[in-house]
Amino acid sequence: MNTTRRGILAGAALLAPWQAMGFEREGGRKVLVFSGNQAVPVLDPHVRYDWSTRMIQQGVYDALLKYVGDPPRIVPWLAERYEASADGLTYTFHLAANATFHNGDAVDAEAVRFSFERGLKLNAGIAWMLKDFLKPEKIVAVDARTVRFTLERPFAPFISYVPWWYIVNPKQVLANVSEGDYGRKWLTENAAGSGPFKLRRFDGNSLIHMDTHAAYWKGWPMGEANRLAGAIFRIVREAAPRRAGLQRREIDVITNMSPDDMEQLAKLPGIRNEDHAGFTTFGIKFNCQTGPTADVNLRKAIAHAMDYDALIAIHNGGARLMDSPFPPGMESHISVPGIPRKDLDKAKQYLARSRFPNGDIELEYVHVQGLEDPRRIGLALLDSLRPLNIRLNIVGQPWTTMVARGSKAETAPNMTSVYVTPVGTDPDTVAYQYHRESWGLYYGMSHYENPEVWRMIGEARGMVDKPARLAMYAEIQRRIVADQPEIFGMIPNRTWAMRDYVKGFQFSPIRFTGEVDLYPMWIEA
Amino acid sequence: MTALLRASGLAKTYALPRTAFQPARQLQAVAGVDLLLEAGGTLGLVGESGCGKSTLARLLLRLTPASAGRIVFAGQDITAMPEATLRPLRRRLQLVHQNPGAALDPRLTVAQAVSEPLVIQRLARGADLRDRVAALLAEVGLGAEFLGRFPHELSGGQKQRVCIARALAPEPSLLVLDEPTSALDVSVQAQMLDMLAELRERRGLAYLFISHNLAVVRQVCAEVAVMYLGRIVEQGSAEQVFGAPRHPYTRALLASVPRLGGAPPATAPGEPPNPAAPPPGCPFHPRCTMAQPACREGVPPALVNGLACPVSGAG
Amino acid sequence: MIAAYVARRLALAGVMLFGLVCLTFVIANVAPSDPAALAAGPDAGRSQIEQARRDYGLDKPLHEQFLRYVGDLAQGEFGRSVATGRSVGRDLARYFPATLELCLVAMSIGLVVGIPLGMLSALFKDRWLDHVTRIFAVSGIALPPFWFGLLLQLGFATWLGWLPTSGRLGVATEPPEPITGMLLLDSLLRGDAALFWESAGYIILPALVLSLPCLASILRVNRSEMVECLRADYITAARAHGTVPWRLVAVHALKNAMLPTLAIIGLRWGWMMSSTVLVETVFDWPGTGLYAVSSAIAGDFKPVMGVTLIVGLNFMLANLVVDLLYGVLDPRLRDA
Amino acid sequence: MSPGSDGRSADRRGELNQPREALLAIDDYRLAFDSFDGTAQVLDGVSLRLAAGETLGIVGETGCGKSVLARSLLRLNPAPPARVVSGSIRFEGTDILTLSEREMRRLRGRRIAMVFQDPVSYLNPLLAIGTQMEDALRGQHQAAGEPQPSRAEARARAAALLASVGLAEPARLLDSHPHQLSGGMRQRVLIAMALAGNPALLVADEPTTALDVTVQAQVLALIAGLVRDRWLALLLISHDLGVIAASCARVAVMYAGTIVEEAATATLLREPRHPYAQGLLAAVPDLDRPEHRPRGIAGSIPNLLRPPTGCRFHPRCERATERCRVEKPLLREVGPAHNVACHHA
Amino acid sequence: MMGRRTRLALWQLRRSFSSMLGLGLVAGIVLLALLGPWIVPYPDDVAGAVNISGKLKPPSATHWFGTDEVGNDILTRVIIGARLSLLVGVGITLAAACIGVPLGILAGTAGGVVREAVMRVTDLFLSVPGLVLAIALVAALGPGIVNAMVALVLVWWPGYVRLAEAKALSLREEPFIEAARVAGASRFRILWRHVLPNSLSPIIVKMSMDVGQAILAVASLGFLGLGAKPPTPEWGAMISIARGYLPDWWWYAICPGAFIYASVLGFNLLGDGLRDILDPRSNRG
Repeated sequence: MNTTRRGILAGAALLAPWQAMGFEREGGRKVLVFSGNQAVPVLDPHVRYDWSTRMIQQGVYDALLKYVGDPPRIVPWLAERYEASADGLTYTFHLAANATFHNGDAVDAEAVRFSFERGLKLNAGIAWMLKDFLKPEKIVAVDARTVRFTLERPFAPFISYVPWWYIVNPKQVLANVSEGDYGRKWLTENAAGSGPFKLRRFDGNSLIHMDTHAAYWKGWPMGEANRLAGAIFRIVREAAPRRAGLQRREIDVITNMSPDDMEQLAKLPGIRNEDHAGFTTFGIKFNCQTGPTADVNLRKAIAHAMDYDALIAIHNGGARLMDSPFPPGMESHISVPGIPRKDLDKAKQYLARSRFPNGDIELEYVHVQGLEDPRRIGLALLDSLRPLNIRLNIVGQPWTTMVARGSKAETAPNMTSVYVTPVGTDPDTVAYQYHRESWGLYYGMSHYENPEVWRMIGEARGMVDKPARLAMYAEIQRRIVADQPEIFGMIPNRTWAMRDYVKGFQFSPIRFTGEVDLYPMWIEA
Repeated sequence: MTALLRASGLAKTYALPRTAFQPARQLQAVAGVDLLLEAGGTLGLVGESGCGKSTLARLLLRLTPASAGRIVFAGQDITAMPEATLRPLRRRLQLVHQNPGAALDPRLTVAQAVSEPLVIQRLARGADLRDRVAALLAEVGLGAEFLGRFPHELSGGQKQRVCIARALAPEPSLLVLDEPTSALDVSVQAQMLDMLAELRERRGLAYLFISHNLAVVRQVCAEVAVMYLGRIVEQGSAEQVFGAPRHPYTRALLASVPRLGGAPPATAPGEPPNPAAPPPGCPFHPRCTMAQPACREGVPPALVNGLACPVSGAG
Repeated sequence: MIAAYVARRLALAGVMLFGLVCLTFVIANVAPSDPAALAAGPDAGRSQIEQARRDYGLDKPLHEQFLRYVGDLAQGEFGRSVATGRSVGRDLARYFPATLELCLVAMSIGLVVGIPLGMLSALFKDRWLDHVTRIFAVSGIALPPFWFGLLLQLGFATWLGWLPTSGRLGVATEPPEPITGMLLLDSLLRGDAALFWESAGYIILPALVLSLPCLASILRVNRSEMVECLRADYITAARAHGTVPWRLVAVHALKNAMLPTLAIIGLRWGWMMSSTVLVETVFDWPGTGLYAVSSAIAGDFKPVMGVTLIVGLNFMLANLVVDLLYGVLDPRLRDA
Repeated sequence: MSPGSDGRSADRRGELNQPREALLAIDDYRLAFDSFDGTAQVLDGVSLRLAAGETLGIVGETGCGKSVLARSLLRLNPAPPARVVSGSIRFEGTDILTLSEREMRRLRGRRIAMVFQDPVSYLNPLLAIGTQMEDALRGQHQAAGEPQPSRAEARARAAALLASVGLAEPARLLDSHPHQLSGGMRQRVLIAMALAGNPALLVADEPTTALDVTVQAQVLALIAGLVRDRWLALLLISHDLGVIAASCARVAVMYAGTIVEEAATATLLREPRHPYAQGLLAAVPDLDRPEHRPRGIAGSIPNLLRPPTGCRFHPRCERATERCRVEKPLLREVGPAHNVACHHA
Repeated sequence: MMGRRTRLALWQLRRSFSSMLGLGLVAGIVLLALLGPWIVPYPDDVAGAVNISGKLKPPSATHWFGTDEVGNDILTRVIIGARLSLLVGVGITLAAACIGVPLGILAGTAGGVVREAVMRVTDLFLSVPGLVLAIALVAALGPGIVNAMVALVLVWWPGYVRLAEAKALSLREEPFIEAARVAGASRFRILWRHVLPNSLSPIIVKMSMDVGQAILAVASLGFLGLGAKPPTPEWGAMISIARGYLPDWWWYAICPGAFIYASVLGFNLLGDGLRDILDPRSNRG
């Protein structure tokens, strides 16, 4: 039975309990309440990831390495250290001696091997990261604390993906296999990890309650005295109640608030906003193969007509314009000179050179249904295109429909607005979106065609020589911008609002939109 | 005289709707009725409510299909005749309803209502149609000012006159009058009876006159059939049936009618049974003072020489 | 007799449900969408998408998918959501009690307020009480529930702070392990008064918004039926015989007026289940309505089909119950 | 303005008074119904006397106001649209038009009872016969300020009442619902309910119209027996002269809201004086004399929104003169206890 | 000279406060819809002019109901929204009636297999949670006002089948229909000349109420993000967006909602009044 608030509730029926209460307590320790809008339907770390899911996964599981900080760094975690062979094919990880799963089992090499094997064989969620380069049988538990991975061919981004491969306890998983599902069913709502938090209650659609693991092998950075009792992730779909909860101190941290909300929250006492540039890019992908936008001049005309200031204004200033296909902060990012900015004259010049010198066409702009910012950006684009005599048909569609349409150049919309968050810090993560192999996937909806760029992308991902690789990526960025397969939009800031007694918040742009690392957080009061 | 309408073994069984609380049941509304009506003849059908006389009328008019039996009208078997073939015959077989208020479409004017049969049967059009409608109205005693009126602007008697005019329009040879005066006041009823008599004389119509009012039937009809629980129990000339009733039911019926200045009516015991659950044997036996043990079982007695009562007939 | 009737009605409901299955299946498959892409996740490559397609049986021809779906349904399985990979049946088991609780409370409000108000309105026909009540009744049907809900949130939660904005329980309260899944009932079963009051506080606003159209319908029908019944001959007769006025109204007339009211209650029950879609969205109520909307918007149709079936079944059962209640109320239906 | 307005009719009232103390005395009762189309003068100066134990029939055609008059005695006409224009209805000496609803309830059922036309619609279809009877019985006691009998007592009395109207197995009947009863039984139940409070006056509004002729005879016999045994005053409303002839010693003929003739039944049947009464009698077909051709009355009943001036019958009357058009004839005695409202009678 | 019926109808309408209120509201909405483009203060804001700097302004003399999230005048968009709502409401109702009424009359008069088939399909659609089905359909077809209308018509027509069937069934028993049969009228003639005209009153009453309900339903879909595409001004969609700006910018949600309420209320009250006049015995929730 939980907690202080209920006691008060019993006394005052309706009026009292929603007044200011202060944070949750459990015994002498505090419980951090975090609230966002997105559910956690499947906790299985090898099946699914998105910001909310991964936040919980990061809480209950550990990986060999971990991303921290801004700019993101990869630090040792379950693995104390690793070595890569000079040919870039073999990676050897040495595990920490004291790491244990929540049930006391040691985190050994076999657990690591099993987890990678499971991730690859399930072929879902994270599998795409390594699937083409790593075969399950090439993962070897050399001894209890050493694991060796042998890649099929050199793959530079390998290390940048390892932090997302969480290690599960094979004993627990195998004990809960049903119908040869690799424990998939069981892990949907249960955890078998070694992370700083233990799962206490999982109701992926409303509430996830985790307890801190007092005996966490890595210890607690805020010191045992300040360690939380646990953390609660509350799913509150609407912004208003999230905000109200924060104001009433029922919730300690909220995310997924509109820029306007954030502006209002900033004015309130006792509340602090965290506002950081992330890696998520917003772009409007042109269909480069079919329809009017197959004409590069039209694409350039549109890109020069776009009101980029509006992108920033919509976010109340909480965004940066992209100056390259790569987000700033990513290795090898350069600021590409001549990336389009609003310039109506130029736009008209390009238009004049296109197949539609007088405009008079209607283009379709598709965004994911229910997303507010892309809709508003669509409106801004619609307004921007009016001088070119181009009409815009703004359509919100379900993800499934949008992806289905984008899978073929014939059906892909003229323009599709897409947010892309790179999963790793390696430039290949972004560059590969422009490769032929990405055609038809949501980030490849532009069906961008440039064999030379494809060749360079393919070559760069296997390069071991770092400076050469960086130069290659600089060139790739320049060439992509020149082809204008999309309107390079902006990078919205990631925002959280929290009570000012919340301490230990660490931002890392590599994490997803609302995702935070709960491990270092605590409450000071 | 020739038989205009002949029905033999006519029967109608309704299936009562099944509900949550009841099994499906059947209701025998008309059972084995034989009828004969000659051209220009008048047959009265009397009986209490629920005895099946209105159902019988609907059967004869082919407004509802018969469950058994045959109907021959003007020499043609119409029992199962397709509606399209029947249509031309319909003009010779018309109906006047009990409730004139409901028998007129509230949205049609008098002229429209009266002209409908003529239009349908393609008997008249244009000016001819107008003339004939006016003439028909005149025949039932309504002036041309009624042509444009709607039913709700008419009195009960006027509505019934319109209904009669409408029924006369296709120049029928048989008029089925289903309680034509029961919704009318007695002073209006008298006018209506007068008019019906006059029309019959002038047009040589045959009447099947259905009524629960014995005095009215006696006024109008030469032949009378008495119905009880779906069967004809007595049939004969009006003089014979009213003057020397033979069936115990007919007697009870006649004795029950209150007379002006006479003694209070005599009472027969009991009430007509539920047609869905008729008693075995003679349907009248539970109320009959003459009932013998034999009356209480077996099939209902058949109509022999216009009488369906072996006991009373024998005695 | 009743058992046979119920059995027949249930069989009919079965046929209707099959029709519903066909209908929803057609709707779910008219769109040019690719559920496998959703199932595989945003960053998945082709191989993962194909894997997901096989996992979910989406690679099979449509008629085979349909047969499989029907077969699953026969075993009580509603398939899996492509967005979450979870069993729709289990999701429904979790969400439906919340919706049912909301609807039951809303219906109770509708009955408790609607019937007496309808009676009063009929008694004071064409007086100010009647006019106010009638405008109120029409408003109940005319108020957009999503808007009215927002207004109530604004007024009672944000400005006055008397009631919580949304959700089913406070963020700090851990929902108890479900017994029936209906919090009010569960808390009573457990004897947990604090939980009861808390969940009551959360259910008030959504139930109120949901109940309004239903309340209004009940009120309107009850009013006009009462007006008719109070005019009926048997009321005149009972008055002439000296029956006490309150019994005349509250028993003699009301019992007759309840028959059509019952019919509208049955209809409104079905309608209410449908409009939970809006109310649950506004109040973030974790029930089938919200589940259906969020799934539909994501292009995830198995949950939508599941909700449609459950709600349709519920509606059919409600109609059956209404028909049986008719029999209880009306002796004419019981025997000949 | 009709010349037969209040002042003069008041003068005449004295002549009308019967020597016997009247149980019911209606004087110049006028009732109007207000509607969109205007005001209908439904009852236009009705005056009647009824002594205890006396039987009076009121005969008239559709819309003549006879049912409205019957309901007035229990104040059952819904108001609005009904509106009393003038006159009084004195029952046992008190003018019931001045009583409060509460006082009126004391009369209903206990002193004045009513039997209605269509026994189907006048019984509540959803309530058991017993419940309806008990409610009536208890209600009567409550209105009188007496302690209410218990349900069981009320039930016992209800059973006795049912038995008294010739219904077998009263206990079982109490548990049945109206639809399980035949038409005749229903009417008997309604009569039993009317008798529940031991009334002095029984108002029967077309009590047999909805019944078959064989059942009608039974019900008429029952009413006649009750009137005799309980010394009830009976006001029987019917359109059927035959029914009235079988039940009532005296008869009043109504036409368009007025009483045009009043006499002993035998007298009226033998020598009706008012042209309308004569017409009515001539219109009735006689079962025993088929050679007698019924004659109708020309024209139709007047629209009471715009009633004819003077004598309301004058547009249909063969004997009408200019005087009939202008002056409303008042009831005057033309023989012993025989009153006629006609200038020419 | 008007007939008595017409005068009676007008009298009844005038006498009833609520009917007059309904008439007034409907007239107001229709007027706004007709005159919209000429009377709105900021006609440019209808087609999606973006003025981010002027966004989310509170009500003022220049913007009576404030501005929205891209700086458009809310009042302007709400007034123009009346056209769409009215058009859609009337369109859905007409389409549903055009499908439902003939089917219902057919089912009511035909009987037998035809009736069974029509009524079973109708029952099927009636037992479907209407809004859920519409949402599924729009989600499948893609949002847009036409798809929303198609979806709503699909869930709306069965109501008319039910009504028309019930009416036709009761009319079938009417003596005047029998009289037409006796006259030899064909089935079609009976349907067209007698059944249909006599069924119209309750249908008209239902339609007048349904216009309001259809407006509400479209707004509901709009609210769920399944209605008109931006920048088309649609009330439900506006509230949906406005919801994201509660509670600080609360006026944004008030105005479109009030208009939905007013128009639905108007059509319902008018329908109520019409029912009292045309179809006094009927009774619908």
